[in-house]
Amino acid sequence: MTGPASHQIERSTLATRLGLLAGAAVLLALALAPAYLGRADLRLLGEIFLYLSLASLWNLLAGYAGLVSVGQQAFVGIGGYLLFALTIFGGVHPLIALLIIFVAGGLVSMPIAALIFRLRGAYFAIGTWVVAEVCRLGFAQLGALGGGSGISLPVKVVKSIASSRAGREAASYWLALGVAVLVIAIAWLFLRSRRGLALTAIRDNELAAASLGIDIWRTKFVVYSMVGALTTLVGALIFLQKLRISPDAAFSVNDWTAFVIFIVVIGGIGTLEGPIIGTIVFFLLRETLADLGTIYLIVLGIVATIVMLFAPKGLWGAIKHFTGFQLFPLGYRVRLAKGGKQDSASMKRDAEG
Amino acid sequence: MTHRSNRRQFMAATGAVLASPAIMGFSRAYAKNPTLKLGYVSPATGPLAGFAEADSYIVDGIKKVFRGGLMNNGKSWDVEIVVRDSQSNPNRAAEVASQLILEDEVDILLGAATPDTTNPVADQAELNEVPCITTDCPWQPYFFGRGGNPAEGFQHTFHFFWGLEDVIANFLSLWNHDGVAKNVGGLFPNDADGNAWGDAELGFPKPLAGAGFSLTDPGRYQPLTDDFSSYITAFKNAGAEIVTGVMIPPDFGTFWSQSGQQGFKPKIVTIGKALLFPSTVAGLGDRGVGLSSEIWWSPNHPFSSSLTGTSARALADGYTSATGRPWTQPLGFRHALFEVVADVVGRAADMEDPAAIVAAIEGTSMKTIVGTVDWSKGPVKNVSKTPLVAGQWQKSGGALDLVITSNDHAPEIPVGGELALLS
Amino acid sequence: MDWLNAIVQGTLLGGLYALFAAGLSIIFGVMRLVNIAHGDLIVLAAYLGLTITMLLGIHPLVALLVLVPVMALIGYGLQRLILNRTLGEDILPPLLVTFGLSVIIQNALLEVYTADPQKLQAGALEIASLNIGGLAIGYLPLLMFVTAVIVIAGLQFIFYRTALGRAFRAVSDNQDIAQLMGLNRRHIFAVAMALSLAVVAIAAIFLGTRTSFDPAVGGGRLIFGFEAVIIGGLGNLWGTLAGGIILGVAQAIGAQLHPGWQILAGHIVFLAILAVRPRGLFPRMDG
Amino acid sequence: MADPVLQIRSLDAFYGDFQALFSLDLEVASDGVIAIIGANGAGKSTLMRSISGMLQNRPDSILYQGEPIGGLRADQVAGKGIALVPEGRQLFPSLSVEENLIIGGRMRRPGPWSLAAIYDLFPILQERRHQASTSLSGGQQQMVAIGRALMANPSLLMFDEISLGLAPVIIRQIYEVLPKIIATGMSAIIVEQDISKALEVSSHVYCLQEGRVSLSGQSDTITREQISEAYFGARSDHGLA
Repeated sequence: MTGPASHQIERSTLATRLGLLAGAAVLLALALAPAYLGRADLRLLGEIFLYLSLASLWNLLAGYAGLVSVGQQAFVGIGGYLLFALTIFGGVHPLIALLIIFVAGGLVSMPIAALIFRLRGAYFAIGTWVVAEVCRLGFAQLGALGGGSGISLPVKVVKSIASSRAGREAASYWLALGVAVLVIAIAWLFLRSRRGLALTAIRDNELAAASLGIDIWRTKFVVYSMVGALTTLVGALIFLQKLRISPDAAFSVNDWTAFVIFIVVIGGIGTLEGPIIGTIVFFLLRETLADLGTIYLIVLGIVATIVMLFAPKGLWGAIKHFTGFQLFPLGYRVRLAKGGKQDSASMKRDAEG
Repeated sequence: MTHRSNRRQFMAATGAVLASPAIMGFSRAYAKNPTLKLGYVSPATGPLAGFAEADSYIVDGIKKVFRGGLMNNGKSWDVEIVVRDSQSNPNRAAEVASQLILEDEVDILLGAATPDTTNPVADQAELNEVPCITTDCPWQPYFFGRGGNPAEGFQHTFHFFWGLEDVIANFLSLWNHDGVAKNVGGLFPNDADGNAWGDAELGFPKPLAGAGFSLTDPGRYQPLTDDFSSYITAFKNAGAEIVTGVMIPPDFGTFWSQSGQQGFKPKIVTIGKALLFPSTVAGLGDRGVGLSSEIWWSPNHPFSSSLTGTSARALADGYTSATGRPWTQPLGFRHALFEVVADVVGRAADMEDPAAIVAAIEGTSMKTIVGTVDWSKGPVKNVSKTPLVAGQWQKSGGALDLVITSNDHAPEIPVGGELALLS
Repeated sequence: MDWLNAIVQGTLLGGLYALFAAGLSIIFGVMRLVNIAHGDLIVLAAYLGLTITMLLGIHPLVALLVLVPVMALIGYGLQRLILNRTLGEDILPPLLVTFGLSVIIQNALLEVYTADPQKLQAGALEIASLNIGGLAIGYLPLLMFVTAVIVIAGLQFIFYRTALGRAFRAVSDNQDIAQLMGLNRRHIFAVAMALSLAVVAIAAIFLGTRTSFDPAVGGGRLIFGFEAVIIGGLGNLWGTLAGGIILGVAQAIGAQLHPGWQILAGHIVFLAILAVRPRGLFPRMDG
Repeated sequence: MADPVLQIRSLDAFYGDFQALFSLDLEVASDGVIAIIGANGAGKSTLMRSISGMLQNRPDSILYQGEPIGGLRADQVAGKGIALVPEGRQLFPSLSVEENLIIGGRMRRPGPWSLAAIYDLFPILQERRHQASTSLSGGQQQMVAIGRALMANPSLLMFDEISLGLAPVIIRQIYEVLPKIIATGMSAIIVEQDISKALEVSSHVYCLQEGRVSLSGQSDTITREQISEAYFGARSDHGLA
């Protein structure tokens, strides 16, 4: 049973490799979408990608690092406002502004982390929310950015991205697609890295992880700042589409956190695939029911509640439970050489922990 | 040449028709009559829902009127109205506006009720080059709030309502009352309306000073504040006898009961927005009687509909008998919005061309149930003003009624009584 | 004088915040439940209170006799049917489910009661005031403050002097071992939620008498409640009252400096306190 | 022989998908004392959790006074007169010493044990009764834990690893009072790592290994070799210390 020749350790199964192949094909098809999809569909897909990014980022934070934040709208809003400030007052080209915003988001998240990492569990959640409220009220005091009234992005700023409307729409679509791919790729690579492994160890057992010499604070800090930077970038893209920003819209806990939590939980928290499924379900619901007004929101609340109560690992958790399939291989499976007993369960360290 | 035909040709050519949800709109080319698609965004749910409470009554009525189609250049156009809820959320307003433009491919975008709806809707229309008409938001927060430049204006977006200068003028004539010191306390929140009303250049401060009133304005408070003691103290110290502002109902409720508790007794209280709806004022009980407000529209307005000939009184009565609810001011403006659309369709040179529709909107000059709408006479480009009066909530025979007490700036609207002081 | 007035009014406002927070404090202390729907439950109770006053033609304060038991019953049912299933090590399930509840309650209220702002009529009580050395103190805020003190004292008594309170603390300390004492934690939790919503009923009547409300105003007040609980420290109801007063006074002082800083000042004081004392000022239990 | 107070019949216990006990049989005679020994992970704590209702199983796999209780919740089991002194004492930190005792007696079952009787048995607790339970020494905390269980006036009292982490002198004191307590009329299950202590106070001993009973017999006749074998499995050649 021992000895190097009798088994090999691998991450992927055949199904996973096929899945990745299919994923690559889908990605290619999505990248070429501006060539064959209409404006409305592009716009909707763009919005879907941005929500997918927010959901994946929140999932990284809560599902992997155990940092349940209800204040991610702070970063979305800061991203949006920075975009407006840089392009309107700084005269910066929007695409360059995005790079600056990404860096700025990381920088802003660090002092916030230093403050709120002193809090645990529910205190942490409430603390993040208060920080976001402080941002909302703070930006409401900035008269130059419209104060509480809000401010519109001049059409000429939008037009500086591309001169033709089709070009703008394609650019805006690719930006959204790009950031979604970037977020998912970063999350995947990160979780496969040393720090990512440490993160999973922390989630599974903080005490044990500490005894293994993992610096918990530092690991969480890195995740929080990374997620902060990316969320800020996503926020800038969101308001590049909305064209108008006001404190209540920018720092809306419902739009940028509650719905995102719904998405992640419905899809399956703690998996990379969950947010994708959740985003699809969320938009299916929205596109079919949103005209019903209050009824739509009631249905959304009920669906999220039911999933949490009866399928706490979400839809993807249920799919994985029945099929064992995973799209993004994170776990190791031990495959024994022929004649060996097939026993992957004991050594599998899959994403579910 | 429109984006729509562009896309259609392209899709037909590539055979990607089936892949697109827009297939529903595609059938139009084959229909007997062409269809005009109107998209309408309003806050049906959420904190602003009061502004949209009459919407479904109006839209249902308008659909009946439009059933026979609208004539354009001798051709009858079917009209389809797509209503979307902004959920009182500017994010959502922008989203549904863009959906209406891109997905439903509406020909004209309409929007109403407060800057939180009109501005994101108009912004989306301007960027996507779709004709857009909005109402029910003073024009300054609409125009300057969107970064408008009076010299240039906007290309595709139009608005009709009154402006701050009208509300100021009306309030001033309301306040020119014997036995009331010309000493005003201002309550302006840090939101689009409050910042516009309190703006040093465009808002209340300058005209008030010009008319010999002194204004105590401690600053912009955050909406949904739980304590107005600092304001009350400042007003008391300044000896204010008049209070004004533009508030949401919960904030005014807090301020008004704290005023009572802390012994602040102004003689006139004239507040925008919070006192529009009868239900809000009724909720204040006896403390609601005698409060005053701007009046954009009432059943006593001597106007009638260009579409149906219905008088203001008949429109309000129809609403009350159909829903059992008292009339509200947005009622007239919702109706007028569709009056303008019908008028524009009648005059547009080419309904397939957004530029022609825009030209027709620019050329509008008509009498509606809320007064004259004429974009050539606006204070700035893209804005047309409707008449404004002011009045007071008075009790007559046990029922609260909003009585017009000042018509200095729109004499065609008759006054119904005199302003009574609160104390 | 202006400053003194600001502090007095801020303290009285703190009473309202403490009433919002007391219900949260109970369930947070007993079962670490972060109830995002708390604010919406207050608004629900205000609407029920309105319906009761309209139907029976009684004063809002008298309506409490009906409203308190009704809300307690709702609380018991809510906990046993839904929230008990979410409790465990992870704070996310209760957070999400109460988020969902918040959305459901808000929109259901909109369906039933429309968006019209409503207000409870308390007659002359609303504006009557007491004059102490030039300071006008309204009877209503005073009554609110005194009620908050009585409610907090009552809860503190229940928590630390009665068999029910022992059961609360035992379950809070260690659910498994408490079960071994014959305590059914599902029942204990439901009783805690019933108590919490009984306090919500009281808070709702004062909120609804104080100013007008509509289905959307709940969420905005929620965060002050959480802040008061956390400032005060887990398991300490007097701490919750202190937390409410600290917030109220911070807001009043902020407003005196500049109206725009009113709410901001409360949040900043909260963050400052947590930066120095991450468990709050007077914790009596471990999180 | 009188009917047994507790009968366990082919008990399978699971944590999710993981099976911790396999078809386990066990019996406690009325007024009998049994000891359960076994290595870490053998399933002793799972057995305690199963009997006390903290872990739920097939109802008829555990019969208490002839009644199936395997499917009951812990609070229901407690109501029937089964009490547990949990491993690691697990006092309620926010309750005072006396409150810890009182809450143990909240079922109000009739019997000899009351606050006064507990203070009689452990006088030091009376002195410390208003202190926070966490301020006591380990031995005193164990006294509170035992007192808390006794306050329920149980018919079956279970001790889970009561000597774990305590000084030898304290362990000796506790084992001195144990027979006195049991003599007031109850059956007992003692889970213990210290085999000689376990054999000393019990009449019957069960040894668990990997979730199964590997040995059972009279405490006074069983041999060290048998235990050693039952502890480590058949192939073991280790002796016991």
